[in-house]
Amino acid sequence: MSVMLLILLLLGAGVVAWVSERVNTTLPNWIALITFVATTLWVLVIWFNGPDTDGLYANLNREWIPRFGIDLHLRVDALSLMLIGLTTFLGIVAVVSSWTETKTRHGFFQFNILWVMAGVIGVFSAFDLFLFFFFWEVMLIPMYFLIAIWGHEDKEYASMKFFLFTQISGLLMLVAIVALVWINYNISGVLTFDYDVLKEANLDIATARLLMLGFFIAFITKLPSVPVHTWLPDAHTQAPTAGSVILAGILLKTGAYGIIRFVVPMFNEASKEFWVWGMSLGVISILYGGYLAYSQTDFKRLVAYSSIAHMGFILVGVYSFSKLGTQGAIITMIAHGFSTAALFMMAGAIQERLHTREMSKMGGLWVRAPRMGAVTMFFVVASVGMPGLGNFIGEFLVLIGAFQKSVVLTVFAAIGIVVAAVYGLSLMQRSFQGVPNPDVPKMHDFAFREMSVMVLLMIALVWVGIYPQSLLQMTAPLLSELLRPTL
Amino acid sequence: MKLATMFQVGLPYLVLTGGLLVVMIGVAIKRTHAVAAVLTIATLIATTLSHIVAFSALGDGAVQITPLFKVDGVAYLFNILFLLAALVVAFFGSEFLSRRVRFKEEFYLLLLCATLGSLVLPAAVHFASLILGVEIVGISLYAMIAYPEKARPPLEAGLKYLVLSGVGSTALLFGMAMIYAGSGSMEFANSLPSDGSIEGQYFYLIGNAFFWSGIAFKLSLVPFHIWTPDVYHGAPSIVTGFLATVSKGAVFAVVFRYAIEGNVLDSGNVQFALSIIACVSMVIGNLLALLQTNLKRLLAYSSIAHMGYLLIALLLVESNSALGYETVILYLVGYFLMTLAAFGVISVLSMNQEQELDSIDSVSGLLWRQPIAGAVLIISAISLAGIPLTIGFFAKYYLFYAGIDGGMWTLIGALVVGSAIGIYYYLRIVFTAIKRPSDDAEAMTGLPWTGLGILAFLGLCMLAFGIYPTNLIDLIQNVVQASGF
Amino acid sequence: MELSLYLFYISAAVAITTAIMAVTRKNASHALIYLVVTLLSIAVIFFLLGAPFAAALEIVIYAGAIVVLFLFVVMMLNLGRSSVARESQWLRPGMWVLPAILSGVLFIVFGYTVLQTENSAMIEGQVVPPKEVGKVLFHEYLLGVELAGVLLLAALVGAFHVGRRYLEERREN
Amino acid sequence: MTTALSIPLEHVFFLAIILFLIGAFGVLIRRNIIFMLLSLEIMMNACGLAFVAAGARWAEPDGQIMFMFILALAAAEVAVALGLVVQLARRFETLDIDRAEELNG
Amino acid sequence: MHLLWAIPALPLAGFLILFLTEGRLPRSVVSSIGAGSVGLAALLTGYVAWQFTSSDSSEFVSSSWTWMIVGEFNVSFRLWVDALSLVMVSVITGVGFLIHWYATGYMSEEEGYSRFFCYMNLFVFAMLILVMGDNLLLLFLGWEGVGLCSYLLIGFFHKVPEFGYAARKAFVVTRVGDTFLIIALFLIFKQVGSLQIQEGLTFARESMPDPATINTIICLLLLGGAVGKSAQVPLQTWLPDAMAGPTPVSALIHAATMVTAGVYLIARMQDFFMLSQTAMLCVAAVGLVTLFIASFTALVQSDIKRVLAYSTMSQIGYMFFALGVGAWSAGLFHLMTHAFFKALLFLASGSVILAMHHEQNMFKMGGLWKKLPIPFIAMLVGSAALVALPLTSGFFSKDAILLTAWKNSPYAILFWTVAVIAAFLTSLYTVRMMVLTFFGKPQSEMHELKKESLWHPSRIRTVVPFGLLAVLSIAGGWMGFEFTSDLFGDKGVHAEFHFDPIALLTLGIPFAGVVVGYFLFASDLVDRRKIIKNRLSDLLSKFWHSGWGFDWLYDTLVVKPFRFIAQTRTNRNDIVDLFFKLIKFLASLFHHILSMFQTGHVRWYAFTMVGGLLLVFLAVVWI
Repeated sequence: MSVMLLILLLLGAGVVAWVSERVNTTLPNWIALITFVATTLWVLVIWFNGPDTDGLYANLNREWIPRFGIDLHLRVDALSLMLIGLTTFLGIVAVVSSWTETKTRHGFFQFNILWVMAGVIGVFSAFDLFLFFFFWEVMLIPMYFLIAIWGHEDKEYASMKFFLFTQISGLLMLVAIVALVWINYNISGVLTFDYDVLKEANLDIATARLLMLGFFIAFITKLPSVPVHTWLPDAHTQAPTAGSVILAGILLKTGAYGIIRFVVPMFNEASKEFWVWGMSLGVISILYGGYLAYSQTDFKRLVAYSSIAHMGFILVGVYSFSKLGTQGAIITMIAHGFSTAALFMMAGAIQERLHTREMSKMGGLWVRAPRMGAVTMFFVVASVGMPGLGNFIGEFLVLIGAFQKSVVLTVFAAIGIVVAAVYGLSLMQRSFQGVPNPDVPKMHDFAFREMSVMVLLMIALVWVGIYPQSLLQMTAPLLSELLRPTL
Repeated sequence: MKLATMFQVGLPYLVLTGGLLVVMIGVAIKRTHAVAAVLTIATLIATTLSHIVAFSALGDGAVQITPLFKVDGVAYLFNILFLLAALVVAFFGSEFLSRRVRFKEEFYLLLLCATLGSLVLPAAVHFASLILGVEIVGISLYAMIAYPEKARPPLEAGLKYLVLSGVGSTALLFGMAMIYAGSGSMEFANSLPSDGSIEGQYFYLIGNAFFWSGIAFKLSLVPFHIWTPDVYHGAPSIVTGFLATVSKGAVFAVVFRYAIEGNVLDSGNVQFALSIIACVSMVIGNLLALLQTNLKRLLAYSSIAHMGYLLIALLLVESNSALGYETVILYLVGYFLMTLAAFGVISVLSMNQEQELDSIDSVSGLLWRQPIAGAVLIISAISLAGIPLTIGFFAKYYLFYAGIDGGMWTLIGALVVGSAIGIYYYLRIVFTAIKRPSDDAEAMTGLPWTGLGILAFLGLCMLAFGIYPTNLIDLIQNVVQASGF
Repeated sequence: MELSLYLFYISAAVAITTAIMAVTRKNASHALIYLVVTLLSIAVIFFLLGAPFAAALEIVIYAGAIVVLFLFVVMMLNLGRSSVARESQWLRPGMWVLPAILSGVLFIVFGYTVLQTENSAMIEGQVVPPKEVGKVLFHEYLLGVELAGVLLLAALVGAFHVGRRYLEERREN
Repeated sequence: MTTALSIPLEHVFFLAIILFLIGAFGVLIRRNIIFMLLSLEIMMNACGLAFVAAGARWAEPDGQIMFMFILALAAAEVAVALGLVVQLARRFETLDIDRAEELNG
Repeated sequence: MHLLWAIPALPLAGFLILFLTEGRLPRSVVSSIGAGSVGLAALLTGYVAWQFTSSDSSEFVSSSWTWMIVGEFNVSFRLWVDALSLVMVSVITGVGFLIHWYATGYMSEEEGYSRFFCYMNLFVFAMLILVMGDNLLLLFLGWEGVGLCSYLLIGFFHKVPEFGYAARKAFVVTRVGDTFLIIALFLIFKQVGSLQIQEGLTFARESMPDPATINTIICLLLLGGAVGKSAQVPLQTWLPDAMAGPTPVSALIHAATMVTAGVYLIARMQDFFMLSQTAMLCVAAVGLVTLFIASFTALVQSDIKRVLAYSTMSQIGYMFFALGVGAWSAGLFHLMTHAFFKALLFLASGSVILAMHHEQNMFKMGGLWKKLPIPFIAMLVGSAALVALPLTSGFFSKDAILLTAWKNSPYAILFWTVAVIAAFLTSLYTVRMMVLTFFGKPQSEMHELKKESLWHPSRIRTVVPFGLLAVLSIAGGWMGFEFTSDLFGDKGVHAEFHFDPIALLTLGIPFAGVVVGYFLFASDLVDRRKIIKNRLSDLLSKFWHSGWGFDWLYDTLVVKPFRFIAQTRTNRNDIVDLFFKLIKFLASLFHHILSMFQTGHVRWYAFTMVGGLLLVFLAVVWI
């Protein structure tokens, strides 16, 4: 029940924020901020209260459309809870990062942010396939609005591309879902979209392969992985800061979540056959994403491509079919959420100050804004995979898990670590180091508002980096369920 | 069957016909727009309400009234749908007429005639009633399309529709004649050749070729789609709304009946041809709409695609007629809502204009200039694209379910491709509507509140059914089952 | 027997010829006259097929009413010599080719298909008298008749509205 | 009643389709709207002929009844059509249907 | 109760304080935190070392929290110290503290004073973790951490783009090595099922499958990691460029501690290496090749710090060589002594450089011994140790290596010869450096020295580190390598010093080098111009100067192609996107084609309908 309330709270707050625009233009910001802080605290309370005997933190199961056996089935287990926590926390980041960025329609802006988050929480907690798909699509609409209304110069192209990619791949998933349900109905005579039932559906392997592909394509598009990644750089670049933060921090994770939650457990046999493709795609993403990241001259684009590379690790981890790999993928999700959100926030802050994202127009910013420099350095180093920070844990676990499966692919993936260093440091060099660009106007450094969020993110990353066990032990009981029989 | 029951069952038709006469007499006595409008709306409401009586008289099963009609719950569902659509058209039409047209009253007569024609079709089980229903709708529409006095586009559209529809009708008629010649009966149920086998029954087959060509014209399916954009474009938006919804829906209702009772789809040939038509319609319709800049034309092209989608439901009747009916009714409910809303927006915006504001640029920044209309336009576009939170999603879901149930994988492939293209242009509408309005764009003021109110209602319906369609689905399922499918 | 068969083929030939003439004439009045001949020959065929009532209606309503309506309009619009000249300009052979080919192909396909029919059906030529037609019409097809009435009503209202504009404007000018 | 004619059904339908195609041909080649409508009438007649022939094949009155409905249909259509033609002549000052091509794309 | 955990915690605390205060503390406070934390750590190390020697246990352990447990995979934040680690810890904290102390003066006039110590403390912390971690993952944490600090400190003067480039080069090149290391970790985990170092060693000793190909691969991968970090061939190219950092950094990171991490790694994983002859040979060969190449290169450098850098490379080459031939204790011994004298050399050269107004070119110095007596003496001591003059620390360690090589290596004569030649070259370039810097005529103006300025060589914070390091450089060897030989028990080999020809030769080589060097560079007996003009020597000197062309090779083979492809226009726009652009193009093309049918002409419309009729006819009837 509590998760439904959480979603409703966000939805309601969205409406309130929209309406409150008429009273005062900063009021929506405050409402959104307070809501996210409150929800984060709420999640923490749930977290510390611990799971019930079934390992669940919340569970709600009501009929929705009995005609098709569709239920309003929201369930929060450890994995969901972690991602929900990430969502609400990044909600704070998103709101703060765009505190002064929007010049118009503040209310509607916050409305969209709150609604995206509501949708995402739905995605993370839906245990009915139809409901999952419903949320999956719903969260895109406010996201689309965020990009299309408050985006930068190329927003039409970018928002359209984003929407088309995710929608079209979503259609494939819808077909797969319906086909799965129908087949299960024909076999067992029970028409239901329930995750637990469908997981046990007795599919023959050829069907399972096809259905898995439907899910898989949708999820890797969202993840994104090469070759369906091309929406991401555009969308990230054009989105307003909050949009980029949400997009990179959370929306990409829904793809990863989908693979972990649905593709692997539901089509276990087929996925296991598929491992070499999955891992290869991951490796290609790592290398190609890293490589393209280096080619970029646009700060945000670079970070965007680096996201592709990082998400590649998730694929590698999941398709290694090992506890290590899966845990690594989960940690990567969390850590990448923190580090990339921070980098996008940084990009937004720079753009707000310099009105450009082009790194050739930056250079030597450290002198003007040492705090921003230090913070950027921290997060660049994190995303480069420095041990002691969250990303490393994820990548290491992924690689060590993958190594048991395929040495060659793991070696290639490990090369990605070198590539990460190349682009990460080049980002740092081109923006913050070097000779101060004389054309750059005076820019003010981070103040309390931005810094406080950054510090939170840093603490979070360090926490994941040095005490990942706190997360690992939560998800550990789930692994056997997620990875299914043979382990 | 007792005559009393028959009258009860046929009550909606009687009420509507009576209302038509009342309105005509009213107009004849004194030409007053308000009176005509109120009478029309009252008639439509009364007809809708009369279905309650009719439903209770009907009970389960179906009532055959002369060889021409068979009334059952499904027919009533269609009827109610058409009536509500007509009601919306009447509301919008009254605004439109009062502001932009000199002679107003005949419109209501035509609207009622057309509605009557459309009510005939869902119950029709005979070629005679089929052609009569189709033509009543058609003839009324010719005049409705060309209704405004001075503008040239409506006239052009009316003539084009008339000529081409004439060709289509003749094909339809010729096809019926050949089927009749081949099978010996014009009742749907007996329209298969007497020995039951279609092999070598060339009269029957040719007849079906002509028949379905005519139907395809009425439904504007590829390759008979080509008239659609011109007529949609030229006609007053609200008439276009009626044309796009009720006339299409009614034809669909009747061919459904024909396909089920006549077992047409037992013929692999017909099924094959229809599948091809469906695929091509989905893809070509959407492609044609892709870069279209005129909203009405865009919606016209998209309607081609939507009709193509609906053929999936039609093709399903051979194996699972109940699901096919459910699909088509739910889809039509959604399609009616979103199409009426879209054309309603154009109509409402054009109220104070000489020319219809149908270019996509004219809705630029609409959400900010006229929030209600803008929001409804956005919802309707999203719904047409089949994205959740709107009824369009459930409609599309039903199609997928139906397609998978029938194992029509090619069609599903085309549906996916078509929807994919569709998302692009629907989203273009959305994007235009949420764009920051240019500085010289004037605020939209003086728009009729009734129009906006109805728009808001339609928008809310789309959302409400998009979030909680359970009752609607249950209703449809119950009625379909009760009707014995 | 023989005679009626010949009569059928002759009427058919006449119908086809005059139909072609009607379609290709430049002068509208001439074309309408050819059309009347077509209708008359079709009426003969109706009669031969055992449908005297239909034959009568064909003459009375089609030739008698509808074509006359056409003629009215032709005269009202004053399609005189100038329009004939314009028509001859429009009707260049180049325009005929594609439609002719298309129609030809359709005919060939149709003909070929129909001739495939095994044990082809015969029209035995039983006459269905008007009385029988009337019985069925006002019994089984009663509602159809009602609907035809609505159809005509719609046409009436529509034609009235569309045509009235013309009259109104004429008055204004 | 005496039997009037004994003839293969196909022959009558050949005539019907020929008339139908002549009508269609007329619609395709004529630019003058009056001729177009005239061609449509020929097509309608073809349909009527087909119905009457089909009725005769089964020796039923239904074919003739359908012919009567077609008649009503044709009348109704012509009535509205001619009204529109008059309008066309007025607005576009021509009967050339090709001039009415403002709606395209 | 030992305070093991506090040793790394102190520098960490220093780092955190400096990081969080964002440079707002006064410089005096910064210096006391920065240097003080390391100093305290050094004291603590002494205390722990005393505890260690006086206790019976051969290991000290300090557990804290669990890092991660996934299935069988289990690592913790657990510090584990044995004698080997303790030596390393002592060197790190001891030498580290002296360099920090020195740096408080050296950096006093630079911007970012606080940032400097912040990084330095972080470095010390990471380095301590590297040597104290009980599992390979913790070692890897330190390993990467020191790499990061190296990067940060090389690029400390971030306004100069070249420094930034050098920093990135250092990071990326060592990362290549790190990748080998991490793959080695994976392999070890796969073999052993654990990343605990001790478990791994036990496994290697007891249950490594025979023919141990896997083991060889593991060793080679570990070697790869070590090679990157320790700037050995073929990943040595970053070290000379790394001299862009402030001189204390070069002293601490790129001479005394970090670059020897590779040596530590191999020594730590001794049991693995012992099983594989191939791997041992590779280690020796790598060391030898580096030693050889770097010595020649050092001979022709003009930048004083680059000379020292190449010298560092070659000395680490000695250590690798030692490990490779099984002289574990000698190698470690050399690591320690090298840390003393190389730190001293760097610090002294730093003073010189500052005095010369940031001039590093030796040809522009000259005759400085009078003006800078303290650095001169310091440098002299350091040089003596470097060339291994008897009784200096370097003598003991290097001699031990050479003798072991003679006695114990598989290709004794070849190995020994090369090593001796390199030793000779070492003397040669050291003499050249001293001559060019301190003797002869002054070539340029010196920086105006102020007695008051903090970095003045005579100030106590400069003199004390000099003095202490100088003492260590000389006396550090007296305890003999018996000290380090304890570390490995009886596993290593070491040769006793006997008066035999080989030993004498080994003893004499440095002197020969010094004498030849004197004649070559200082006296007028040899016409240097003539040698320079000789085409062959010119070519050779250019070749050597460029570090044997490795930079050029990598540049051509890797860097340039990568950049070329990366920066072409099409690729910035993502080649995969072209596919989707094509789809978009096709869709709009079809749209336009289909739109052409919508002419608005009724007759054409009717035509399409009749055509459609034909098509449907065909579809229904004939298909």
